[in-house]
Amino acid sequence: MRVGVFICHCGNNIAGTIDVARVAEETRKLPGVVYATNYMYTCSEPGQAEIKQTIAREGLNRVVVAACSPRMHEVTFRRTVEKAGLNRYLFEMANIREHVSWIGEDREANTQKAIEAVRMAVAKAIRNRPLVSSSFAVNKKVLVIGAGVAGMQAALDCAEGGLETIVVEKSPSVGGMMARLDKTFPTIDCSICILGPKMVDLVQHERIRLHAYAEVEDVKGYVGNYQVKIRKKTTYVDWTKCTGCGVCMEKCPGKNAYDHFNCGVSPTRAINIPFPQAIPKKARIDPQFCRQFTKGKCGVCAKVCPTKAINYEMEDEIVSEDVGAIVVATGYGLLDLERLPEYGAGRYPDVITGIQYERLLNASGPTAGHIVRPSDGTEPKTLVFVSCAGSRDKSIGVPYCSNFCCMYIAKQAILTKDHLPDSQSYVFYMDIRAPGKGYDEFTRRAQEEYGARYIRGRVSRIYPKGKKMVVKGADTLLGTQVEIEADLVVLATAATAAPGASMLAEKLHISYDTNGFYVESHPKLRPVETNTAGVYLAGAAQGPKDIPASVSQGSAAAAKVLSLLSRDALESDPAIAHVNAAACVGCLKCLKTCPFQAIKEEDLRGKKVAAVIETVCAGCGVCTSTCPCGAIQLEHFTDNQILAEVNALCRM
Amino acid sequence: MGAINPTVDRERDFMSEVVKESGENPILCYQCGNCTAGCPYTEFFDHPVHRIMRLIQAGQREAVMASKAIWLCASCETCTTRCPCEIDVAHIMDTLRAMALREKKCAVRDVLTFYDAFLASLKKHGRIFEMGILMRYNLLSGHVFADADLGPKVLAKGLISFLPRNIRGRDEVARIFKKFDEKRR
Amino acid sequence: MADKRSYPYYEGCSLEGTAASYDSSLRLVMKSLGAALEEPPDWSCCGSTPAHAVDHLLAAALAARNLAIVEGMGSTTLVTPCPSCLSALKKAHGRMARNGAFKEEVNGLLDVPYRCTVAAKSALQVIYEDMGLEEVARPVTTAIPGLRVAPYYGCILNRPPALACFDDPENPVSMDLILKAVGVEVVDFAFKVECCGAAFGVPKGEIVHRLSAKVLDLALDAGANCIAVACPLCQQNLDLRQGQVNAAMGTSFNIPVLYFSQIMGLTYGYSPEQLGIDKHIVSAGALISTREPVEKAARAMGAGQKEAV
Amino acid sequence: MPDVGGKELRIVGFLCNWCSYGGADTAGVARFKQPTDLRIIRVPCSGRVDPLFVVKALLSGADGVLVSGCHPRDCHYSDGNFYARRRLEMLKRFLPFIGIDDRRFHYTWISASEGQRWQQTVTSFTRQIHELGPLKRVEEARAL
Repeated sequence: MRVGVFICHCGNNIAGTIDVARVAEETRKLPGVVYATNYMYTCSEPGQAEIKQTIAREGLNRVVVAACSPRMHEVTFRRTVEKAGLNRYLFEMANIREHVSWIGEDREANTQKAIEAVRMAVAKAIRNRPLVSSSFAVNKKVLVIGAGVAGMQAALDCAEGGLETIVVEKSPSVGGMMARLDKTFPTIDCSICILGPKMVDLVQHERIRLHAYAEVEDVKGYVGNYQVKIRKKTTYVDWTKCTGCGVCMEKCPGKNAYDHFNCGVSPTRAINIPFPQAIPKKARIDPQFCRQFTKGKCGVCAKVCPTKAINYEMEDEIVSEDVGAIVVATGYGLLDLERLPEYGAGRYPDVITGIQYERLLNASGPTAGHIVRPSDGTEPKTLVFVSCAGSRDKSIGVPYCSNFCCMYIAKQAILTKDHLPDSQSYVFYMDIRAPGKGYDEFTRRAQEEYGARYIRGRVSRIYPKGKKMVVKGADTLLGTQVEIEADLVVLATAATAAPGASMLAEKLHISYDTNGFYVESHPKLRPVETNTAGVYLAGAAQGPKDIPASVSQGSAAAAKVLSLLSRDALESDPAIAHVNAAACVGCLKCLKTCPFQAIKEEDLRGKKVAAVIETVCAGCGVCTSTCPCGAIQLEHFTDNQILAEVNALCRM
Repeated sequence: MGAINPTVDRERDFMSEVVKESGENPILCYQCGNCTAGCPYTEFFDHPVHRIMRLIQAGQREAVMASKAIWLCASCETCTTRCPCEIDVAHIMDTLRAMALREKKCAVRDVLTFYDAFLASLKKHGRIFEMGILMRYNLLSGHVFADADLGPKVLAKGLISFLPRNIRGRDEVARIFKKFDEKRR
Repeated sequence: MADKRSYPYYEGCSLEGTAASYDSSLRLVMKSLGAALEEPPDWSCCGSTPAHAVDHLLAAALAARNLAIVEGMGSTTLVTPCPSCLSALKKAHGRMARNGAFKEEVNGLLDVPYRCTVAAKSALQVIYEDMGLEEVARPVTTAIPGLRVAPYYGCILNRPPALACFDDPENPVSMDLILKAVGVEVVDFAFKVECCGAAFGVPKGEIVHRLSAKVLDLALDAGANCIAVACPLCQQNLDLRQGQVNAAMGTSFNIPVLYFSQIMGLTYGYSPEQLGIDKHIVSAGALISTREPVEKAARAMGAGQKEAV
Repeated sequence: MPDVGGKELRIVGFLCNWCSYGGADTAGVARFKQPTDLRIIRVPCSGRVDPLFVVKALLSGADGVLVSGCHPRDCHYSDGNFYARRRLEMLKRFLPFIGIDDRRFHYTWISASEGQRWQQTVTSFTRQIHELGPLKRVEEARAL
C-alpha cells in the first residue's frame, strides 16, 4: 500500500488556525503512508500537477487530500488522480476547512483534529477499491415545471438547442407573475409587450409541448431517465375544440367568480379566459362559482358555445412523460394579508397589495388602467406605499428581504405620477435596496423627478378614518411619528415560497430551506443545480428574484440541461450496492426496504438471492444496513470502510 | 451630544447590564422605527423609543438614564406587540426606569411622586386609598389643585371614599416592602 | 344551563372605589350567567403600574401574595375585571414560572410562598370562553335600540399576545361578539386597543387629554354614540376626564362610557341604578331611556346570526 | 462560540452527505464557532448508519455519538431517513442494556441550509457529553 497525502493551506483559510506542517509530519508516521506534504493551494493548476507528478514519482496507489469540503472539490481531485492513471475511487478527501479550521479558534485543538481527520481518510483510502462506472443511455427530453418568465426562457433555450421540451404550467395560461405586471423597472417598458412574444414563441415552437392547467403528480427514475406523471386538471372545456372566442364568458350568468389573474381586484365570470393575451387562449369553468355545479342547473355556456366544447362531465387526466432532465421554475407566492393584522388583515378595501396595484395600473386590467379606490371608485390623491410589509419580520417568520419590492415601489410611484399628475405619493422604507445596474439612479428619479416623498421608517398601524386610511408611521431620521391620511395604501407584501413548493420538492427529492425556497447545490458555483442529478432550478423558486435575474437563471439552467443531454450516454456512479450471492440467504429484507425498487429477486442455481438493478440503484445504502448477514454492500461505503474510519477515530 | 467613543468600556458595559437586567437583547434591534411609529407617547418623549434602543446599543448610559421617555412610557405594550425583532421593548423601558431609580435619577418628578404616593398608600393600607393618594400627590408635587375640578363631580356621585379600607394582612404587605428595601440596599 | 361555575374573583382596588359600578354590574351579570364569584380572603393591591414601574421584584411580590392566597383557596384560575391587575398578576406568574431563581427571590419577600399554579383570566375572557355566546344570549330580556356601541378593549387586556394568550392583539373581537350576542348594535371601531393615557391622569393630565381625545374622536367617526370598556382606568380617563379633554382640546364630546358588563346587565333587564350607570359623569340616560322587551324567538334567531359573525 | 471547556472528549458524528454534512459545511462557511470534540464521518444517507457503527464507536473509545440526516420527507433518497429513525430509536432504547447512558447517543435532522442549527446541535450535545464526562465503560456497565 502506497498512500500519498497532500495537506492544503488554502492560503490562510486552513494554515491560519492549523499547523499544516505538523499534520504532514504526523501523517508520515501512519502505516501505508509513503508520502505526505503540505501545499499552498492544492486545487490550483500547479497544485494538481504536483499531485500527478508525485503519483508517478512515488508510485502512489492511494491519494488523500486534506483541504476543503469534498462537496467542494472531490470531483476536481478525482479527475486529477484519474489523469495520473489512478482509479478515481482510490482518492479520499479530509475536510479540514469547513469542519475544522473555520469553526475552531484553538490552533492546538484544530491541528489535532486535522491530524485525526487525515488518519481517518487514510484508513478509508487503504480499503478503497477501484470502481468502474458503466454507461447508460439518456432520454434527450427535458421537462420544465412552471411557465413564468424563468421557465419560458429555460424551455425556449432548451428547444432552440434541439431538445424535445415539455412544459407544465399549473394555471390556465403561461406568463406567471410577469404577465400581471404593468411596466418593468428600471426601463419602464411594458411587461406584457416584452413577455407576449415569448409566450407566443413557446406555444408555436415545434419542439415544445405545453401542458397548461396541469401539475406534476409523481416523479420516478434518475438522471437521464425520469418518468413523470402529470395531472391535467379538468377545465370542463374541450380545449381541442375551444377557439377562445369568449362568447361563453360574455353570456355566463355566474358573475362573481374570484379572478385569480387579477388577484381579486374585481370579480370575473364562472367560465373565463384569464386575460386577453392568455396562452393558450382557452376558457375554463371554475366549478366553485359555476351555477351548473353549485345549483345543478344553468348550461348557458354549453348552449352558446359555437364549437360545442363545454363538457360538464370532464375529469382530470393523467399523462406520462419520459425525460432526461427537469427544470424547476415554479416561482414565488405572496404573503397573505391576514398575517398583517396591524395593517387591517385585508379588511380595508383601500389597503391593497403591490401586485393588485399593478393590475389597477395595467391598461388591460379590470379598470383599464385607471387608478381608482376599490371602495368607491374615486381617484386617489394621496397614496402611501409601504415597503417590507411582512419582509424582514422575524415575528411572522419572514426574516429575509424580498429582493424586488424597493424597485417596484419606486416604479409604481413613478407610474402613479404619470397616471395622476396631481397626486402625491409617500414611500415608507427601512433601507432602499437597489444594487442592480441603473437601479439606484431609478429610485433617485422617483424622488427627484417624480416627487415621491420617501420616509425612512416602518409603518406601525393603518386604520380607517372617514373616507381616508390613516397610515401611522415613523420618520426615524427626524425621530418623529408620521401620520398620513391616505386615499389608497399599497403594501409591498413579502415574497414567499410558492404554494405547494415543499410538496413538489418531496416528489423531486430536492431540498428546500427553512423558508420553503429550493436549495441550490452550491450558493456560488452551482447556483442552478440541485443535489439531485438532472434536476435544475430557475427563477424565484430558489429565492425572491427580479426579472433579469430570473431570465439569466432560466438560460443558465437550460445551458446545464443542454450540456448534460449533449451526451448520448451518461456514466453511472459505480458507488452502488452489490450482492455477494454466496453470502445472501435470500431473506429479501433489502428488497422490501429499498426506496427505489432497485433490488430484484433472482434464482441462483435453485437458490433465492437478491440482485441489484445497477441503473436504478441510487446508492443510499439502506439495504446494506438492513442486511442481516452483510451480503449486500454499498461500494465505497462498505461496512469495513466505515468501521475502519470509526477505528481510526476511537482506537487510540 | 458630543462625538462618542464606542471603545470606552463603561459604555459597552451599559448594554450588557440592560441585557442582564431585562433578559432582552437590544442588539436585535435594526432601527426600523415600528416602536416609535406605534407608541402613543412618542409626541411626549424627549427621545423616541427607537432612539432609546439605539442609545443602549451605543452604550450611552447618561442620555438614557436622564431621558424623560423612560418615565413617560405607560407600558401599553404596543411596541412589544409589533416589534418585528420580537424584542420586549416595553419590558426594556421598565428595566431602564428601575435602573435609573437605583441611580437616583428621575427626569419626570411628578410621575415618580405619583408612584410613590400610590405605593405609600399600598404599603400603609394594603390596598389603594384613592383620596389619600391624590392628597399626598398634590402636597408632594406642589400641584395642590391637580384634578380639583373633578372633586365636585366625584363627590356628587360618591365615587370616592374618605376613609381608607385597611386589610388585616396589611403588616404582611408592609413586610414585603421592608424586606424589599433591605434587599435593594 | 351548564353546571354551576364558581371563580375566585380578584376585584382590585379601583372596583372598591371609582369603579364600583363595574363591580356591581359584573356581579349581577355573573349571577344571571349562573357563576358564583368568591373574593380571595384579605386580598391586597396587585401593585399595578407604579410597582412594576419601580421594580420587578417588588411588583412580582405584591402580585404573588394574592396568587398565593388563591392557591390557598385550592383553585387554579382567578378572574379579575381589571386589565391592570390582570397584567400585573400574569407578569408575576410568568416570570416566576420561567425563572426559578427569581421565584426564590420573590417568595423570599412573602410570608406564604407562591407555587405558580394559578392562571389569571379577565372577566371578559371567562365570559367569552367559559360561558360562550349562546349562554351569554340566554338571559336577555331587553333590547336597547338607541345604542350604537364602540367596543374599547384598552391596551393591555389582550397584549402582548405572548402574555395575554387571549383574542387578537390588533383587532380583538370577544367584546364585539358578546355585545352582539345580547342584541346590541356594535360599530367597527379601529381604536380598540389604542392607549387612553393609562395611569398618567393624575401626574400628566395633558397626555390623557390628547390620547383620550383621539379615542373619543374615532368612536364618533365610527358612528358610535357610546363606548363600552373593560377597564376602570379607561372608564375614568374617557368618562370622568371627558370634561377635562373638552376643556383642553377645545372639543365638545358628550359620549357615555359604559362598562361592557353594564350594557349586558341592561339587556338582562337590570335597572341602570342597579348597574350603577347613574354613577357615570357623562349621562347615558337619554341613550338607554327606550328599552323594550324582546320576544325569545326573535332573539334566538338574532343570537344565531351573531355567532355567524 | 466558546469551547465548552475542560479536556476534549471523543465524539463521533455520522452525517448524511446531502443534508447534514452540507449543514456542517454551511456552518463552517459562516464561521459558526463550535467545540472541537466532534469528528465527522460522511455517509451517503442516515439510512446507511448501521446501529452497529454507533455501538462499535461507543465501545471502542467514543464518549458520545451523534447521527444527523435530512428532515423527514426531505431525504435525498426519498425515505432513507425513515429507516434511520426507526433503527436509531430502537438503538437508543437498547443502549442502557449494554451499560451505556442513552444520553451519550443523539440523532437529529438538519438540512444543508441550517448552519446555525448545526452549531447549536453540536454545542449542546458536546456540552451534554461533557456533563456526563468520559465514558468509563466498566463502571457504567456495573451501574446496571
